[in-house]
Amino acid sequence: MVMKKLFDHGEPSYEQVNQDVIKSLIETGPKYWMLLATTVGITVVCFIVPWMYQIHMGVGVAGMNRNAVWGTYLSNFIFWIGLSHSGTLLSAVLHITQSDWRKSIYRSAEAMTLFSLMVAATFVMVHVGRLWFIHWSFPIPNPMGLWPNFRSPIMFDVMAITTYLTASSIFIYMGSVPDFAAVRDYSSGLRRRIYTVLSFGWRGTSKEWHTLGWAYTFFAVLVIPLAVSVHSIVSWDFALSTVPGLHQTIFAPYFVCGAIYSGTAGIVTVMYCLRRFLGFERYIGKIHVDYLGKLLIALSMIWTYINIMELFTGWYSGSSAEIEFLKFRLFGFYAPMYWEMILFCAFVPLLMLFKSVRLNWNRMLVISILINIGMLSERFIIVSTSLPRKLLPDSYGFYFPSPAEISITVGSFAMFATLFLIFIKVFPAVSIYEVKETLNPLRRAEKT
Amino acid sequence: MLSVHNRPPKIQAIAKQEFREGVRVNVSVLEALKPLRKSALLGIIGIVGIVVGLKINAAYSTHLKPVQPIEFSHRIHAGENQIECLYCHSSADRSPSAGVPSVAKCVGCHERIATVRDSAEIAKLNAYWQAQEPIPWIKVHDVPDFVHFTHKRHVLAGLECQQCHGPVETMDRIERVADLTMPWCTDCHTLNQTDNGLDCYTCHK
Amino acid sequence: MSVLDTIRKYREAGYYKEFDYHWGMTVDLDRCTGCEACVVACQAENNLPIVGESSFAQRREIKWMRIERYWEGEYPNAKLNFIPMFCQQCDEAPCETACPVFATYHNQDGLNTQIYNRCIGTRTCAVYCPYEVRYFNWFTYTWDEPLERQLNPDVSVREKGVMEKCTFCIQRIRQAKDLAKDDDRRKVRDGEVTPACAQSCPTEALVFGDLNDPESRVSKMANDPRGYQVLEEQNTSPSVVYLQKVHGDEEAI
Amino acid sequence: MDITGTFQYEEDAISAAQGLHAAGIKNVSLMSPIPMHAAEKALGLGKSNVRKFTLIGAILGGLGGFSMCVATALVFIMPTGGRAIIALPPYLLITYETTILIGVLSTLVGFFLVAKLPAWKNRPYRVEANVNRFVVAVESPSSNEVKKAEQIIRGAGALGIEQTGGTL
Repeated sequence: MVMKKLFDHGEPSYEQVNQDVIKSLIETGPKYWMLLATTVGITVVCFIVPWMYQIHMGVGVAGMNRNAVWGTYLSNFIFWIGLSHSGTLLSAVLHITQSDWRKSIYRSAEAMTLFSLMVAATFVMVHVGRLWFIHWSFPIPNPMGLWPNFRSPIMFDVMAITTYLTASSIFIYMGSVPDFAAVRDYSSGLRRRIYTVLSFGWRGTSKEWHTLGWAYTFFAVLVIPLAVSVHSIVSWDFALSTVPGLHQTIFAPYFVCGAIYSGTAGIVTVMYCLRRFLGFERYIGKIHVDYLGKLLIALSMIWTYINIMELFTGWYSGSSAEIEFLKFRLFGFYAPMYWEMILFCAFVPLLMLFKSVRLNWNRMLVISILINIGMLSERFIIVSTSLPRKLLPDSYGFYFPSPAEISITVGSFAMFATLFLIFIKVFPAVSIYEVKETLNPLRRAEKT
Repeated sequence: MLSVHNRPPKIQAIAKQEFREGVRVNVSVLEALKPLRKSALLGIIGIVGIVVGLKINAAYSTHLKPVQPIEFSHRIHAGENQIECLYCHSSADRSPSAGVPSVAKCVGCHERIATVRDSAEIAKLNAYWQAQEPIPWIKVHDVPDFVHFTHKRHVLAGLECQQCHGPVETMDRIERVADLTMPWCTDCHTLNQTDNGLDCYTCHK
Repeated sequence: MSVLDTIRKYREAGYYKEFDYHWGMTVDLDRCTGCEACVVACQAENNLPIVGESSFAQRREIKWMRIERYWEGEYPNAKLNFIPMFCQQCDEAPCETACPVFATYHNQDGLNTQIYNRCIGTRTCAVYCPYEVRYFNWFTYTWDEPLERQLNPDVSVREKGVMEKCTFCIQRIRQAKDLAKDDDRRKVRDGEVTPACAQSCPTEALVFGDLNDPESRVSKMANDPRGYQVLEEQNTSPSVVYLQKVHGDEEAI
Repeated sequence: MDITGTFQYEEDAISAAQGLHAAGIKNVSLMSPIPMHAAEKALGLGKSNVRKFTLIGAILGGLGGFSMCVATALVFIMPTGGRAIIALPPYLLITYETTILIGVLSTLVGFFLVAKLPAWKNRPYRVEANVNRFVVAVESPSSNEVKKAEQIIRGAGALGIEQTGGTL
């Protein structure tokens, strides 16, 4: 197999990998703290405060009404769940297929999975009317002796997201254990104690490596079908209803594809930040942006195809309700948003066909952000153009997000940023041992 | 260029001191947790304390056995004097609520019973009678507002009052013996194969 | 074996046919004048909150029963049709499958129940309902000073975050069954129970009763050739039958 | 007392570990900064027992998930939307998720048990092993094994040998 060059600026030494990665972890400047304080501040002001107000007053604080009982909270929930899918793709699928280029970026991709899932789970809590009874939807012993309804699509969601959250946190943690040991060896005092506990006293014996390798492969094998099932299940929340525009068999692949699409774009954004602000230029280079770009083009084409098919099915059905809904989506109030989504998700990614775009980090950053703006709108459009055009014309309505919803949406991004900023100071953001695996092996035969 | 770390590289120093000289690193997790021993112990003591405290609180709580405005004794009335439950709680077989007797009903008897007419508790009763005010009894068996419970159906079905209210005729002060939770209701409905007994709308409203 | 039998009994959509009742209603659209007396009666009977002007303008009204208006034709020859819309108590209700906590399910009387205090407010049922007759409590609504005294003690007052909907006045059905039991009757007689809307309808457009009983007034009405069900193609098999309006005589009049 | 030897090259470390095994010395561990597939082969580490944990966990999870659904449906029989009380399609979805959930959790338990982690007691270790050196360690050898072990390690081309006392 012809290997592309993994490192743009020459191969680092083993020692240098340790130092570069751990440096990003333990050397914290004032700008980091300022950034963290800002994101925490935005989270509190834009997310926590409106949420508390909403819990106090009722969900009426949001802009939803009788015709559109689902709104931005749910569309954001799907968006964040979607964003979580690429991490699994990079870490699990590419682990099984033994791609070397994934090794320097998969840790942050996994972190993205974990944190966007956390944000998504928070959105479920923001969405429900009576947060204080949300434990009734968990299969746990309770004083009523009544367990949840496992025939409900919402319960599939509860089970899938809990499983995904558990599995992906174990997945990222297990992969980091050897690196926690490396941080332990490079630190002293309290930090050494903490990392001794976090690394379980990892020494890197052959037995440990062997067991980790096997366990990691099993995690990967278990997580891949899980990830596919999670977003399929999320799509069935919609597809099992009878609402025109939601009641579609194509929804599961549509959502899974869209999820991986927006997630991969999200990874490009995160990679850009890691390169620029943590100094990982040496480890994240041309090959990554090139491959991710190609992946994005492929995904964008699948996405476009499914999107066209979705409209076609509605139109071909000839059902007056479907056609009314299509008119509203394509030419109604939210039409500009719809066409913006088509522009950003179907046409802008085609620019990446040019090598000059694909290999330029700045251009890729812009494209990846545009794709995610498009995907955010896609989720919003799915909810807000379908529900107000249901089956009875008398109940045609309209939905526009309230200030509280917009603020909580903004706050969710700050929450994600906060979690990620904490992550880069706790976890080695680039996997130390997997990067070393791609370097020249320490063998006599190849050295001399 | 904005960089989150602009301090001199600490990592070099660490590498020189601790890595180069091959300093032994402790890999034992217990060892690393040692400084936490005191706080862990305190935490365990705290949790145990809270649990024990809650138990003690529950044991001595008057929530299930409130002090009533008048020390009315069911033991004397229903036990020793064998007054029928339905004599005072007269609407139990006719209406959803069993009914609390009016002050007039109490006074009606106590006017004529010479032995107890002068006791302190009867004086309280008389005070309410004089003031023409109802006695503010504290409800012991209180089901939530969303529950539709009717005494009538249960009494007519042949249930003894004691089955839910406990041995009232032995209690000086009324105490709640059943926990009034949903399984408490549904278990009985299942056991007795009641008509639509497990339909939510039988009890919920 | 008995467990399997029990399960089998509940398998079919119309399983309650072996039970005592299958409550249903017919709506004679030819008789409906759109006076909305039923809406007001429902409001009074079931402790429906008064949401206030601004909430109403935001389409957050809570009316378990509404009169839908549909115009037919262009201006000089326009015809106005009223369709009273309330919970259709579907046998195969899409909303029931949606609830994660069993707050809504199908009971033996063929009623689509909503247990308010079990609801956690995911609002999925309202999305799944094709008739859009489920109403959400966006806030905790209160009643002004004297109004709270008219609240019905047999119906609970719902707090914020709870879904609610028409129950066919379950409290009246419960009371009728109670009285029937007092008389040592197994079944409620036809006409002994009437929901608030049917009771208040001045033209008797709404008829309520037991569809299991072929002799009941509602069964006879439901077999009328004019009968149809709203959104039949959704296969929800509603318990409400609408009787078509008869057009054609307007010019003669 | 433990003996640790540091090596620059993978082959040397592996041959040292093999030599120690051949000499019948127990408690030998070979530490490396990256997983060494050659060493795993040389030390005879075949298929890991972790897979058994995964399989058993997944099967138990699947069975448990399905029986949880069935039991829940039977405790209170609540028909919804005309669906069967024991409705296979939705229950199989739940089964799918619990299979994975319990499978992952038991793999985690399997990892800890097979790799003998967390290390509650201290074990011989050198920080170089996590950077760019290979370390062969003999944990508390008996007094007559010490010499032999040192000889084998040195013979394999160790950069340095260290004796460290006690278990601390």
